[in-house]
Order: sequence, then C-alpha cells, then structure tokens
Amino acid sequence: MSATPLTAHPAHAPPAAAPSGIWDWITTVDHKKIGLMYGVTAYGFFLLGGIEALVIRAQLVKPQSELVSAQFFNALFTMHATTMVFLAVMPLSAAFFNYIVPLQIGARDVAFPRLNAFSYWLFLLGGLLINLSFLLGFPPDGGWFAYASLSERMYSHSPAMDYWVVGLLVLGTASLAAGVNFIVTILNMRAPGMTMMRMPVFVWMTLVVQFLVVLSFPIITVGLIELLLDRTVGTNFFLPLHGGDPLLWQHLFWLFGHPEVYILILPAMGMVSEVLPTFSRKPLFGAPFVVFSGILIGFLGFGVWSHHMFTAGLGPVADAAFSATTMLIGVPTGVKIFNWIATMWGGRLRFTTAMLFSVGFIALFTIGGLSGIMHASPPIDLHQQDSYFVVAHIHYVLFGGAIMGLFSGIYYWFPKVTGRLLDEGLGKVHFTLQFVALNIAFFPMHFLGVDGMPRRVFTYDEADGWHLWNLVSTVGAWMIPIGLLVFMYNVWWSARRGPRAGDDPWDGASLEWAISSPPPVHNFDAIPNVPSDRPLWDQKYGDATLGLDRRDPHIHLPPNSYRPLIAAAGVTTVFGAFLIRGHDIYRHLLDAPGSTIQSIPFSSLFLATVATGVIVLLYGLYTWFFEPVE
Amino acid sequence: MSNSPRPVRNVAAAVATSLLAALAGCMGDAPQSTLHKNSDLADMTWGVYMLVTWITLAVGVVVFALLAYVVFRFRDRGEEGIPEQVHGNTRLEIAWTLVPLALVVAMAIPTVRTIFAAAAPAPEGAVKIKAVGKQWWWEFEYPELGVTTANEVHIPAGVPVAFEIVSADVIHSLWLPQFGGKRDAVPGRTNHLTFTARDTGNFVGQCAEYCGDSHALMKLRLVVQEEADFQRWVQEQKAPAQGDLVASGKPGPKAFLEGGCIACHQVRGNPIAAGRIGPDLTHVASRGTIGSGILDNDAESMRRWLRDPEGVKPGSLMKLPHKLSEQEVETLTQYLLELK
Amino acid sequence: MTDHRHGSEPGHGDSAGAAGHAHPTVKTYTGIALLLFAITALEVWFSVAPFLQPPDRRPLMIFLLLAAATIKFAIVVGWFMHLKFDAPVYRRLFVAPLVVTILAEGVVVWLTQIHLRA
Amino acid sequence: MTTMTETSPATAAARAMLPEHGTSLGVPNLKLAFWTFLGSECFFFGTLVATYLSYRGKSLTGPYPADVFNFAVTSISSFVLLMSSYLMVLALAAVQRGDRGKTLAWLFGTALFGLIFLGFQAFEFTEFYAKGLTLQKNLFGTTFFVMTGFHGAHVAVGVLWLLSLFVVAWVKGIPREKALNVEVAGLYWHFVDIVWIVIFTVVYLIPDPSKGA
Repeated sequence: MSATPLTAHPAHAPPAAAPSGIWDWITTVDHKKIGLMYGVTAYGFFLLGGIEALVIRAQLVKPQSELVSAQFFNALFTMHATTMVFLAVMPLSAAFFNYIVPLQIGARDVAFPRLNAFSYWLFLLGGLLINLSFLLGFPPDGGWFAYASLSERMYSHSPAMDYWVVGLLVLGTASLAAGVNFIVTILNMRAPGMTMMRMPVFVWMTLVVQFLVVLSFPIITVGLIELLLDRTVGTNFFLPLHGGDPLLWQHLFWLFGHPEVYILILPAMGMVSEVLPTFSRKPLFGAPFVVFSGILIGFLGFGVWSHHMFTAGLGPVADAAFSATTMLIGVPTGVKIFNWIATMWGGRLRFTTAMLFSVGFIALFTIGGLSGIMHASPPIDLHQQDSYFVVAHIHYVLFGGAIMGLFSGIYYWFPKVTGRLLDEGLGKVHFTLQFVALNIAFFPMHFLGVDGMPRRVFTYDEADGWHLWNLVSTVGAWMIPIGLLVFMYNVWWSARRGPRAGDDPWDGASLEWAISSPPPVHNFDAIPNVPSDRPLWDQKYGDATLGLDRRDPHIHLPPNSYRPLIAAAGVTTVFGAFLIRGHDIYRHLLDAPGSTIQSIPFSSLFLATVATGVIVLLYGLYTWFFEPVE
Repeated sequence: MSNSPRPVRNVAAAVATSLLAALAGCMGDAPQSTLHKNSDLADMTWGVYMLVTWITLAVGVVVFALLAYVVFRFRDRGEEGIPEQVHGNTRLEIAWTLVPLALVVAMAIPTVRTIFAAAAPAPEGAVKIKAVGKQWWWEFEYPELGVTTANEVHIPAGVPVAFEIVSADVIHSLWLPQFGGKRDAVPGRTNHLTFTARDTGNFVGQCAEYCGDSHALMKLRLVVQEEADFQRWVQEQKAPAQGDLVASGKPGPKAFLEGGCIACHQVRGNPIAAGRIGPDLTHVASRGTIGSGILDNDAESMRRWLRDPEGVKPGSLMKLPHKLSEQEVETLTQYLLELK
Repeated sequence: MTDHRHGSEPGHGDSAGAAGHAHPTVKTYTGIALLLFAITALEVWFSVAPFLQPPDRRPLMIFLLLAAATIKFAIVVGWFMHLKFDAPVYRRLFVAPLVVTILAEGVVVWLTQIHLRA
Repeated sequence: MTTMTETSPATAAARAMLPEHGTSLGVPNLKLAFWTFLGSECFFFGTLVATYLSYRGKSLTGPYPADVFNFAVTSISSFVLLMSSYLMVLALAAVQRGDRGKTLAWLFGTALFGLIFLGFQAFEFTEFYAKGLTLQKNLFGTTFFVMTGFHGAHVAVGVLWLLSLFVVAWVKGIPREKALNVEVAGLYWHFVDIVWIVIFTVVYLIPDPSKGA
C-alpha cells in the first residue's frame, strides 16, 4: 500500500515540549494514550474478574465442595459480575472509543480532552475503591443487582455493600462524563464531508452506546443514592418496614440495567461490522439497516426492563406487554446477524485471527440471542429465571458476544496502535482455545438450568444430579486462561518483535488506515475531506479521492494537565467519605446492636472527608477552567 | 391438562421431549428438572416451552447452516481482484425483517394466552397455603386448616392448591420446578401460585432468588398425597405435641425449656413455647428433612445441627445461647425425634 | 449582533439560514416574565378555587394544574433557553430524552401501584 | 447579521469562522455538550420525581403533606426562582451587547434571587423538621427531602457558578465572544427553574391523597 496523503511522517510532527515518562501518562489528554490506559486497566480488571470466576467454578466442581465459605462465594459472584460489567467490558469498549473513534471520524482529538482524562481517572479510582473492599475484608456480597431489601443495612450490616454503591457512583460519574464527551465528539468533530451516514458503523454504535450511557446512568445514580441514604442516613426508600417497596429498586436497577446490556454488546457489534467487511473485501451489507437496527435496539432497550421481573408478580398485563417488547428486540438483532452473513456472502474471506473472532462472535451471539428469546416468554421464564440457563445465556452474550467482539477489535487494530502485527499463528491458537473452552464452560450451563440448578448457589448435593455438567463446565472455565496466556505472550512478543504493520495492513476502508501506524500525536497532518462511506477503499479501488481540508493548517494540541486527576480525586473523596460512614455504623451496630442508623452521629472524620473532597474538587475545577489551553 | 393438544403439537412435543430427555439422561436423574411436569400449570406452560424451544432451535440451525456454508464457500482461494461490491438488497433485507417478526408473533400469541390463563384466580375449594420465605427456610401455613409446618408442604393430588407467597425479610423465590415454575416472595407484597397436582410422590424445590449467605441451602419438599392421606396428615399436624414441657419432668423437655429454644420455636400444646422466629417444631419428627431440606431427619443429622447450626448452614440465625454439651445435644435430639 | 464567530447568539449555525425568526428582545422577555407570573398565579388559584375542591372535580383540577405547568415549562425552554430559535440538534438532544423519561418513569410509577389480589 | 448573508453556503462559512477548526454541525461543542447533559439531567430528576410519585400517599405515619405545607411561602419562593430566570436572560443579553454594568447587575441579581430561594428552602426544611417531618420519619419525608434537596443542591451549584461569573465579569469583564460561557450557565439555571416548575406542581399544588390534617 503506498502512502496516502494523510500519512504523517516524523518530520511533520509538531514541536512538542511534552513532559516525558510517567508524568506524561498522568497528565496526558491525548485520546490515544487515554485509550491505551483504559485498555490496560480494563484488561487488568478483566483478569481479576476472571480469577474470581475460576474460584467460583473450582468451588462448584463437585457436590458439597468446601473450597471457599458461603459468604466468600457470594462475594465472588457479586464481584465477578460487577467487575466484568463495569470494570472490564465497559472500559475495554471505552478503550476503543477513545483510540479509534477520533481516527475514524478524522478528528485530532475528542471534543473535551481534559474531560476525557477526568473520565479515565474516575474509572480507575472507582475500580480501585470497589476492590479495596477485598483488602479490608468486606467484599460486597449482595449480588451485582443488589436487590433490596437484602442490600439494606438491616440485612447487610457490614460496609460491604457500601463499597459496591460508592464504587458504582464513582464509575457512573466517569461514564456520564465520557458519554457527553463522545456524543459531542461524534456529532461535532467529524471531518468535512463525513455525513452521519458516511460514518463507520463502529462510530455509529459508539454514538448509540453513549446515548444509552447518558440516559440510563442517571437512573441508577438516583437508585444508588437512595440505597446509600437508606444505608447511611436511615431513609426508607426500599424498606418495607415503613411502606417502601423493594420492587422500586428493581425497576430503577433494570431500567438502567437493560440499556446497560446494550451498552456492553453494541460496541462489539460495531467492531464486528468493521472487521467482517474488511476481511470479506466487501462493504457491510445493508449498512443503513445495521445502523438503524442498532438505534432501534438502543431505543427499545428502555422499554423492556420488566422482563427481568417476570417472577416478581407485576400482573399479566405488564408481563404480556414487556414480553412483547422483548421479543420485538429479537427482530433488529436478527437483522444484524443476517446482514453480517450477507456481508460475507460472495466475498473473499481471509481468515485472520480478527476475522475468526468476528465469525465466532456471530455464532456464539446467535446462541445467546436465541436463548434470550426463550426467556422473553414469561411462562418459560418462570422455569428459567434465576437458573443456570440464564447464566448460560448471559455468558454467551457477554463472553461469546462482547468479549469475542472485543478480541476481534484488538487483533484488528493492534497494528494501528503499535505499528506491529500480532503473530497470526499464536492468534489462531488463542482463538481456538478460547472458542472451544468457552463452549465447554458455558454450554453445559443450559443443561444445568433445564435440570433446575439455581444460580448463585455455593453448593449443591450429590442427589441434585448436577455434578457431571458442573465438572465439565469447570474444566472448560479453567481452559480459558490458557488461551489468554497465549494471547498475552503474543502481545508481549509482538509489540516489540512483531513484523512491521505498515499503514494499512488489512486493506482497510476507513480513515484510520490512511495514517501511519502508530498514528502521530496529532493524528492527521491535514484533516481529510471525506468523499464516501468507505473513503480509503474508494481511493484505492474506486474513483473517489481523499481530499484535504486545507482551511485549518494549524495543528493545535491541548497541553497536558493534571487538573482532571485532581477533580477526579475530589469526586472520589466525596463519595468515598460514605465508606467511613458505613464503617462507623457497622462499629456502632456491633457495640450496641439495638441502635438505629439515625441515632448514630456523623463522625468528624466523615464530615472532614466530605469537606476535603469538596475543596479538592472545587480547586480542581477552578484551576481547570482557568488553566490556559493555548 | 387444560387443553387437548392437536396431533401435530403432540408429535412435536414427543420429539422434543425425547430429545431433551436424551440430554437429561446424560446427566442422570435431576429431581429438580424443569422437564418433569406434574400439574395442570406445568402442562399449560409446556406447550409454549416446546413451541419456543423448537422455533429458536430451528432458527439456530438455519443461521449455523448459512454461516457454515458462507465460511466454507467464500473463503479466499487466492483469486485475482476484488469481489463484487454488493452494498445491500432492500427486498432481501425487508424479507429477513419480516420473517423474524412473523416468528415473534407466532411465539407471542400463545405466550400471552398462557400468561392470562396462568393468572386466573384460584377456584372455589382450593387448598389455601401461605408460604413465607425466611432467611433461610420456608414456613407453610394452612390458614383454613389450622396447620403450620416448615420446609415440607403437603398437598392433595387432584385438588387445586392456592399458594399465597410472602416474605418475612428479603426477597426469596418459591420454586417448585415440576409444578410450573417459580414466584418471588417479596416483602410487603403477596404473590400467587395456583395449580392442581397430578401424581402423588415426594418432590423437591428450592429458593431461586439470591437471599444471602445460605441461599443455596434453602430447599423444600413438596409431598403430593391422595386426598384421604392428606386429610390424615392434616389431622396429625393439628394435634398438639405430646407431653407438657413443664409438667413432664423429663430431661428432654427440660433441656428444651432451659436451653432457650422456646424463645424462637413453637411446640403447640405448650403456651410457653410459642416462639415464631424459627420453625414450628410441634411435629418436627414427622418431616423428612431438617435444616430446610438439606439433612435427612435422623438422630445423626439432628446432633450435627444442634452442635453447630452455623457450620451446617452458614449465617444461620439460630444462635445458641451457649455451645451445647454432648449431653445436652443427646437429650435434645431424643426429645425432638419424639415430636412426631 | 454582528459578530458570529463564537456562535453564542441564538440562531447560530445550521439554523442560521432561517433568518426570518424574530429573536426575542428584552421587551419580549419582560412580556414572557409577566406571562409566567400570570400562569403561576392562575395555578395557585386553581389549587384553592372552591369550584375545584369537591372530590369529583379533582381530575379536572389536576388536569388544569398539569396543563399550566406544561405551558410554563414550554415557555421557559422555548424562549428563555432559546430552544425554539436555536439549531434543531439541541431540540432533539433535549426533547427526545424528555419524552423517553416521561414514558419510562411513568410506567415505573404505574407498575409500583400494582398490588395483585393482595 | 451581516456575515451570514455575505457568505454562502452558510454551513461551510460558519465552520470556517469558528474557532479551532469548524464543527460538523456548526454549533459550539460546549453548548452541544450542555444540552446533552440536560437530556441526562431529565432522567436524573425524572427518576427522583418517579420515586416521589411511586410513594405518594403511601406513608404509614404522619406528618403528611397537608400537615406541613405552607402554601404562601412556597408560592413566593417559586415565584422568586421563576423571576431569577428572567434576570438570567437579561444578564445574557447584556453580555451579548457588551454592556458590562448591566451584566454585573443582572448576574448578581440572578444569584441573589437564587440565594433567596435557597433561604426559603432552608426556612421550609426547618419548619417541617420542627413539625416532626424528618428524612427517616416516613415515605413522604424520605422522598420529599431527597428530591427537593437535590434540586436545592443544583440551585446552590448554580449560585456558585453565577457568582464565579460575576467575579470574572467584575475583575476582567466578559467579552462578547465569551458570551457562550454565560449562555451555558443560563441554560443550567433555566433547567433548574423548569425542574422546580414540575416539583411545585406535582408536590405542592396537586393535593396529596394521604389522610391527615
């Protein structure tokens, strides 16, 4: 591939007096660096959540196993889900939003680079805060859904669930800030000529996801605040004792939680929609259909939440209505699957590792989607709800779907990020191991569910008849890290020794392949003028040319800043103060079991921490706003 | 048994049953299998269960066949040039929007019909049972029969039973797989489960909603009996316990009294043993299991339980005032096993 | 209003071509403020007016109050926040979430009122 | 309004004239971000209001709304907040005209009206507390204090923001090309006002079905 006009060469790099080393990473506002930080951090949390899963599976390998205590097991599945949803899959997707979206839309950075850094730091601090609970001996154990009234102080005396609530509040703030940032970036920072319908499908899915984030996170934020106040101030939001309704928590949680499911899966769908066309050497079949079905899935996502509550007793009218809307979501999802297959139809399919992961995604996501259709029907759901059948479903959707899609993205964009190709041989070993292992791990869970095994049980009996498939599932689960080890070795080796990738190793169609690998700090020497929905492809094989927008010759990059980190620390401190309150209450309850929350005074340490957090936040914000950006 | 299935559905159901049974066979006997059905409610959901299972399986087969064909047929064989650049085909795309839509409608109609049929109020003459979920055991109260028991619910075959499901603390879920699925026990609310059991026998169920430490150990038994046997059981349960705790002077009742057991447990016939926090022990020895369905009800289990409830059931709310001596354990075990 | 570079004026941007819109002036704002005052007074009167107090008139009272609140809401958003005159993208970004909120949260409120055969 | 008519097509011209390089929609990033944020805030307050409505009339004990509400006080404070929105648009108009004196006056006036509203709220909370309504007392206390409390916190942030702008305007002035900063603060302020329009109607004006006084 010959160099394109957009390729940057070292000589063009602007003179940057950027700080170096660790300080540069701490103060960076470059979307690519922040993307990498998201990726590395999220991968670390992914491994942590994986270890939790392995212990869970080890405990369940045989009946009456006594590897871990009941309480620790309950903490493990709570933290496994919380970690995977909020600390692994979401931020791994965010890594791609950060790194890839500005490149694909022809922008030099996101709309608000410092806000972007702020989001990352909040994510990191929130993730650390929630996992601090392990070190202090109070891992959250109320389930990742934290159903009231089990999550209330009356039934969870220890500060464990406070860590969960506070951690999610911090993470939610991070997601909200990032959501606003990316909506503005995508709507307003596109290169000239890149109309909405010329945007790559990955950018589209990112946009839909950010709207889901911005609109669904406030709901859970309010729910979390209400739960936190119940637990630390003694309000009555979800306590039946004073007339509160535990089902209100479920409504708020799932009104957020269902869009959250699409927040997890749509980015992977976007990646697959990039990878399949590239390696089929065809455009995405019916791209507008795929885009509109993505929008429709997002929109319908706000109208299906009660399908998580079919057993809760909402009555036949609500059950029927939510069953219908849920089944309807199957239609746009089905459309996507057929469009992906049609994309490959008649193509020249090159089975690179990225392609294998995308094809694997289609296969596994189909299984998860179909089992989802099954429990969309309440009569069936009354059998399957809270059984291992649902565990199988969510793992096919999240591991078989989201994680496979994300790995596809990693193999696809790794050469762009590092300038080197991942080893294809090792990649295929990784894919094979992972594909086989996860089917061995998760398919038997369907059988366990049909056989009546409830989820979230730390033990079962020989007489229950579940041991064979639990054994198989555990063997599969323990095979998954083998593939991951191969992957990590591959990354470690290839990042330094892998063959040079060149600008456009896959014969790509979108803008990021038109610049050098890795991209220069300013991304584009000149902002391109986008003539079509596949600008680079059409330049190579069609008659369109990537024009250059010469109107803005100045390359202006915002300087590094540590203010976002300070502001993030302030926010975390304010929320974190409630952990002190949680510990205070717990101590009091141990000393005087009869006391009530409102009779326990606010400690000066709590008040001082809140005040400190507010001051740090205000300091961070004021210096941020008055910081010169020229 | 509410509707007579048409022949086609019969065949399909038979094939589905044998297929799933073959799978189920691989894993031996699972007493809580959702594929065993023993009530009119379970029969009612079975039709939808099988219909949807078959449709989704069929769609899965089509998608996988297409995917396999495409992956094999269109792999790169090193041809020159680029393939034809097809951007889409509106007619095709409308088709594969409408076909799933039709399938969805086909699944939604029987679904909605079943939802409303299953929500019908309990018929006259149904046996009313109040099921109370507690951390981590079940209390069953027959308000019209004056019977209270724990973790083991008896019902007559062929007679409608109407469960009123409530909770005393956190959310639980009453799951009787063979009788038509589960219903949550939500504090502050009452949920309903109505069915008529078919065959007699012992069946098992379990709490399905995560409810804290010993959620995994919150099991229950459901005993379906002939009407006459059921009535006999009711009469036995209604009778007060044998012997008076205070007057008998025997070591067992004395230990029960002095050990503090009466604070939480009821032994009817003894006004001072009227605790309602723990299970009613009036006829504890008549039950098949103890510890909410996790231990056989025999002397060895009883000793194990009394020595260390927390060890058997993590987080157990049965807090002994002091660790019982072996002598106390033995005395209490003998006494409790006499409470037939 | 000669300086358009910073896009702070209402009507800037994509919608700027629609120059036919009369931009609110200070006089307009004063009129709007008076209108808001009048509606608020009307609202307060609705809630105490004798003819609306009987229980069977409650639905009418609630309807009138909600209608008044909706009008006030629309006036502030439309004029004070310039949504009526600004680029259409703002309207979409605000109105779409507002509608979804009202629908979804409305269903939540409805579902929390259901207590079956209790 | 001269530039728009001189150059054509309008969007390209607008883009070329914006600071940085042009934006795709021809609107400033900050304002776009802010409207997105307000859409998000709709869900935040929507959820709080939904919680209030879910529990409306379900308190098991008093005090009930009718026992504590002081109609006159709340009507006046609502009116003050409504009028602060009016002052806010005057402040923005003054900034856009480059009228420094009026800018200072109206910014301060808006903040002052906000402070008066907060004062009324503090008075109201104290009164209710004295009448036995606490956060923990019943569902009404819980939902009322948390919802109006979060609204009050938003007003307080707004007051801080306006006073900050006031200080900036006082110390070095806000040039016309920076009017966007005031406009965005205004959007926030108006939003806080419309939230109160909803709360005032739903909580105070529509009679609560609870028993009680």
